[in-house]
Amino acid sequence: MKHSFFDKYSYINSPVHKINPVLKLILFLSIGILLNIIPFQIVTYILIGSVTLVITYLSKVPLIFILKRTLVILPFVFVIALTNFFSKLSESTVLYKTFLNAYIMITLLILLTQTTKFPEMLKSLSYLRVPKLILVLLSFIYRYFFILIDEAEKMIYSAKIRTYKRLKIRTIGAMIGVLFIKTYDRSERVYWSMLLRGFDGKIK
Amino acid sequence: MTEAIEVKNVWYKYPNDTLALDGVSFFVNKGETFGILGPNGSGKTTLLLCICGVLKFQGEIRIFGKKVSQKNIYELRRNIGFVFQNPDDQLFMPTVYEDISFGPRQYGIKENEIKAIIEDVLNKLGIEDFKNKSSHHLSFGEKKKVCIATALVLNPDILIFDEPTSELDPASRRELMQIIISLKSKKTILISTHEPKIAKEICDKIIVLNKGKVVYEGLPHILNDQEFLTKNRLA
Amino acid sequence: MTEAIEVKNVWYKYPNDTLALDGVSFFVNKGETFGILGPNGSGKTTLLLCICGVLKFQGEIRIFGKKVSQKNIYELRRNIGFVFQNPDDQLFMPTVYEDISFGPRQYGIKENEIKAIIEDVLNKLGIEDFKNKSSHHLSFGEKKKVCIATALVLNPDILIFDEPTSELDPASRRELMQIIISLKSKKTILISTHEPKIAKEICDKIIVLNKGKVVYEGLPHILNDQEFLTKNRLA
Amino acid sequence: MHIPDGFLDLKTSVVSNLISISLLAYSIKKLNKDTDPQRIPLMGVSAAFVFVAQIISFPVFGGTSVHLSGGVIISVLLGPFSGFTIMSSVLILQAILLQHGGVLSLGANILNIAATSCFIGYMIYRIYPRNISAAVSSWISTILGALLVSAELYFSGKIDLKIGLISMILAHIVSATTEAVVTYIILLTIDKIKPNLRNIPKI
Repeated sequence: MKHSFFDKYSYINSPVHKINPVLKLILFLSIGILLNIIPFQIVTYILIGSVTLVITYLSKVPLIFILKRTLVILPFVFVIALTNFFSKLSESTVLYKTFLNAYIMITLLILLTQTTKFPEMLKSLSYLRVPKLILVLLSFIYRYFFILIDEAEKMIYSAKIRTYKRLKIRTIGAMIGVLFIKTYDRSERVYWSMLLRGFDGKIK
Repeated sequence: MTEAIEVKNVWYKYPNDTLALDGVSFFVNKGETFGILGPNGSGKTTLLLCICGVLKFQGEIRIFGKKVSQKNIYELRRNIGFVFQNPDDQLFMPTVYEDISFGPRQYGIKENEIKAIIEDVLNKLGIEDFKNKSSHHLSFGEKKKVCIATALVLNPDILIFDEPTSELDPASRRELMQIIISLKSKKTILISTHEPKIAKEICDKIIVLNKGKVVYEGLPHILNDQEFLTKNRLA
Repeated sequence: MTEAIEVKNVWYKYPNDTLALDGVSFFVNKGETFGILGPNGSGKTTLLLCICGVLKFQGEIRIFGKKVSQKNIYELRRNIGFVFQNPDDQLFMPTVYEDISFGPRQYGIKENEIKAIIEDVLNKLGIEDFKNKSSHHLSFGEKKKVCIATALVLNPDILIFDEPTSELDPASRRELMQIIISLKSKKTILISTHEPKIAKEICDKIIVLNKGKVVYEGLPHILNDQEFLTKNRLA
Repeated sequence: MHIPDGFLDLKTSVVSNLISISLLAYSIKKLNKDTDPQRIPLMGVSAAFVFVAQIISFPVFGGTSVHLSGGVIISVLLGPFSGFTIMSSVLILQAILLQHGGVLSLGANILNIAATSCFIGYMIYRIYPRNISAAVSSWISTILGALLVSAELYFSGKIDLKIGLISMILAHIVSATTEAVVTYIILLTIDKIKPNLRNIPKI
């Protein structure tokens, strides 16, 4: 089965893709901090909002893809709206400001990751002194995610072919147990392959 | 009605938007042993999973005249036994017995009946000692037989084998082919493979898939045509 | 010294106490293409992993006269390129380039040298476009070629292929065999397989393993003996 | 459960990031002292395993589904520091690739999801190290995580503490229960098929 890559739009070309990923990451963090500090003013938000829109346009990442992914902030907006509705503690500007901040930040984060190839992202993280072990784990996830999801998916198909009901928690739980056993066996074979290429406990 | 499986203009797109099946149509008569040939990545497994209604395709598939849909999946799947290419993908329960009884239990068959059926199936395949073992500790060929048992246990009319001989040594391969041949007269069998030899040996009719399209449909005699095989990466 | 690999009375037990190798002895001359035949589960992969000192065996193995031990394993392995049966076990880095450079980096070779070697190896295998791709984007046959590149990059004298043709369709299999044949004159090659056909095609000498024991050692002509093949589950 | 960027104020972000970074630095130091080279690929593939296990959905009543978090299970199998490092890597990748959780809020998410299950959850499990305790500690650490989320949002001045706590706990009762049941089943399955996997050194 062929799954779409998480960073699938990072393989297209646009001016935003060409910006140094470290710079993009620093810009992203600065905007995040800035949005936290500045007081709530319509003008500032119109400005930052339009900059975000321009970057979105330049990046060629499809708008519908971005809109879908921004939905993850809604549950949190809901909890805050609930507070707003039931108690007089918070003012409505807190709700608006939080919503706008969150929306801008998630859009920028989508743009950041969809315009940077994952191997490049890893390089910038290592430039920013992220520990080697974390980088190794990140690259293993990136490499083996699709292989393990394939194994999991096939077990689910195999169960589905033998039933007409929704799978029980017990069945899926057992599958995850089996998946861990496969994970262990796989890690052993990967370890051998690393040994055979000179691995001595430290990845150089 | 003599058509066991009818596939009409079936399309399937992978999640990454590449086309896996590109308007596939064919039919399998009842009692036939039907081969789906094609190189790696031609869409064979995807097609088989669509036929069982596990993947959501566009187009129409009928099993014994009944359209495959989410509504009638209960009766349709009960009539299909599926043997995966890699047994490790198919077996997910702690013991062989639990794996084989998974299907019957889902369909509400009583425990003592299940026990009798499983004894019978295991006996026929000559693997009764495995019952309480974990399939994780069996050899590849043994696991494959357990998979066949999980497919046979509900006595379905249609059996589907995905690359049945892959990774098997010659002796185990021959043994497996014997099992399939012994089932030939009782079941409608669908086999996917990239080995023309196997198709020539047991298939009554074949289709050849290439990049998700049917490039040949008919008798297996085309598999003697070297030029055709080379063009479709089968030789 | 013309012996590239010498295996003397090697024993190996799996963690669950079953015997995988039961006093295996043989030798491979320098420049030879040597086949290890046997059915699934006969101990072929285990034997190959013992030769590289990955599994802790009992007995003695010598590589170019030097005894394999925990002390010198690091330098001995540098002279061995290993191609796993399943490429997904061998390729674990985010891009093909990083996967191939893993070995040279571990041995402290300089980045610009590594770059030149990799260009060269990829060119020879005709896969220079793969360099910045993730192996996830490649087909099974393409991944297999990348594995060969990871084995060739340190220019070892010994190459080991574990079931090189398993799961490949006929066209990809032929391509892979071509690559192995092109390396035959330059390297000592060790191939494990359950296909007598492959051994007949390229091996100068073979052993046949069955249940962890060597049941034949010599020229591959024995593989025309139907009775021998049947007895050892190779036909 | 993953807090996106924009919901926490600066002080809460800074404090939670500092705590998480110190915990992570300490864990990595512990792991680097370990001499078994096999731990690196084992942790690597296990991290992918957690990532996948979190995507598989479990049907619960009313046609909805919940997902596993996996912190307790991975710590029980590999040890708390390995578990914490794996969970943190998974959270980092989820933030930068899937936008589940943000970057400035990463520290808070590591605290809520990884620290609760890998450290507190593991400690509870160690009191009486049986499969059933792993289930109980999964339940407790999931609820604890929910409490932390509300506390962080409260300190950021976004919500009323009472309303936050009630809604967060209600929202997590089902997933905490599923987490507990599934953790138990996973351990049971491993014990039945390959019991020696329970002997991996716990670091």
